[in-house]
Amino acid sequence: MYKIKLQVFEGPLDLLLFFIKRDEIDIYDIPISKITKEFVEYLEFLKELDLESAGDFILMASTLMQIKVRMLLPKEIDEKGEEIDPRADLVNALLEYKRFKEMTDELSFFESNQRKLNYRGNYTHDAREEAPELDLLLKNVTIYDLIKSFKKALMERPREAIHEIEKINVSIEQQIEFILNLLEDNTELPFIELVKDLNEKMRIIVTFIALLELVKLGKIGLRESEKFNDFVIFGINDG
Amino acid sequence: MDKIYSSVIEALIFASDDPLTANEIINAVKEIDGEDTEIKTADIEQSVDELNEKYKNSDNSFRIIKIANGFIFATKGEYAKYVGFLSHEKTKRRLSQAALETLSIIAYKQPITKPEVESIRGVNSDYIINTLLEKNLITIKGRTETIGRPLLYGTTDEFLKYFGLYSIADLPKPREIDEIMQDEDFIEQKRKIMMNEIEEIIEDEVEKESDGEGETE
Amino acid sequence: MDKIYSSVIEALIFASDDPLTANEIINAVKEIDGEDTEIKTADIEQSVDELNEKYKNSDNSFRIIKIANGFIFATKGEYAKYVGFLSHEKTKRRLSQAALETLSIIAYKQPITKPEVESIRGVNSDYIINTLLEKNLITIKGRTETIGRPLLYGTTDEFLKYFGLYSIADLPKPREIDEIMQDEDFIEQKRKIMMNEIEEIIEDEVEKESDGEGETE
Repeated sequence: MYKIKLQVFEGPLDLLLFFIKRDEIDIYDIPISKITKEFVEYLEFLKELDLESAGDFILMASTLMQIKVRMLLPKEIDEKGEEIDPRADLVNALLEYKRFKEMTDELSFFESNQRKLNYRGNYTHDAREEAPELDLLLKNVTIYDLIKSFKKALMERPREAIHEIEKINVSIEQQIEFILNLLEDNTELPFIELVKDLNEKMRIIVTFIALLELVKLGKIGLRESEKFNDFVIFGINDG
Repeated sequence: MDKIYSSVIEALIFASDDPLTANEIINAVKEIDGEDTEIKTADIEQSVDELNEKYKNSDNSFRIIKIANGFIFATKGEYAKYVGFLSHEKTKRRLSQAALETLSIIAYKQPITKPEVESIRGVNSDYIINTLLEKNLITIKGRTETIGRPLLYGTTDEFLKYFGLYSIADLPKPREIDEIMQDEDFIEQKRKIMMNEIEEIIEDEVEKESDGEGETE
Repeated sequence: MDKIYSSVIEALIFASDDPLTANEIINAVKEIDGEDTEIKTADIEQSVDELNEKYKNSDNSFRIIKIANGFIFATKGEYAKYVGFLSHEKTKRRLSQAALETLSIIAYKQPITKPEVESIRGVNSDYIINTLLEKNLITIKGRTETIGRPLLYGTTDEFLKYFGLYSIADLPKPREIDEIMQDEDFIEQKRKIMMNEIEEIIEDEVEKESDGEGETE
């Protein structure tokens, strides 16, 4: 077996190109039997290493063997009456792959050049006037960002899944009663206080909707609380 | 100190993520050009002064300032309006993670109510839903028949246009998402299964092959 | 365009952490100084050229480069070793051969599906495509209309920035197949790569040295 560094080969096409170059083979006249034999030998070696890409090498070995079998059979003829070379597809695949392999070197060159440059590192003291209101727009956000967010949202969602929520028996009417009862004992009630014993998210949400309903009906009022992220509920007497 | 170090000092201060002290500059220069390089703290100070003099004479809109024992570049105050407007624009244009998350939930689960979005996100989403409505990325699609009859939200044509989608059905399916985001182990697993299958095929081939071999060669 | 805008343009580009497009500059200027301000794309280009001329004459260690559809300040290559010593983040790993190979296929054939990439490479590319998505070098661009409607991938602005390209059109064209047949060796290319490798070794050495330094101090 040849002393070939394994990581050199990105895949079966890469390996075939190596054989072709090493043996100065005419790419349009590949000796399939010889190449297949070498390829399969390499494959044995590769299987021992249990390499991630072994499957793709095995697939190529199978293709090579099919070509070999077809080479032994009488020549097939295409619609123009010309002989079909069973190797044609493989040759095209090799050439196409080679085109991009060359570009890999070009990209690597660009990468090297770019790595020598350094951008500015510290923007903290640039004089800038604060601009007013802030809103959001899309820029450079792609579908990938969107689905990543979706996956993250679903994975990190709170324990109460939707099917559980459906089981929670709570209505806005019930929660209206609940709020009004509490307000009979307290003149004022912070929202946090109101929901602190409500365990399910859905119950809190329904309670919140009930609050809004009561505000709409003019039965309660809301005002800001001194505490951050809270507000105070107070009852309004009819008449 | 060699004149050339003026440019090196400039490059170092320019590219540093933190305010750079004279000592750090000296260390870097000595590391690259040898311990015996003649460069002292006073040289750095002098170079920075000279550089600033140069920026002033060339009407450059930036200069080096000294803060917290280090040097950093900063643009001058007279451009604050322009620079401020621009960084404001940039912040505006980056859809925040929270907005993106909300948008993705609405896109996949539409039509969906605000309480449902909130139950997935676990946080109040009023502000974000309003922003998305304002930006015309989502719209009201109707009301549910359930208690309180909450509004239903869905995505707009603007949303499709932005993401280059023909219809909402073009969004990657959950199966595809899993495939794209799966971890290395999973891929490895899948490959091993595939490899076994191909190996069986190939063994058959080799058998057939060796049968035919003897006849022709 | 007034002479004064040259300084504004300089300040704006200097203060931006991302390549700034001519349009963004024009918008900022018009926003601050009024819609009727006379400033066109060609003015920006000209100003940048003049500024760069000035930096060259004053031996500044940085200049404005055109990259990812915009302008950004960057140090000249000759200071890389000094800056690299100070900032280890900047000597981060290069992309693997597999990643570069996959990127070149996607860059030239975009929008392209994963099966198409795999058929050119001859290897399963799940993991590589995941990695490139994660690095924001490629993204999902929609779906094909063919059977199974697979997702389409294309390159991002980050891709342009990573390789120092102004636009995707700046990529050298892959050679035609018959050209590949003519000269197998592609001598010039080999030379370039070899030079890169040598630099790479030097970079590694510098890094190793500086790592060692940290331990002893």
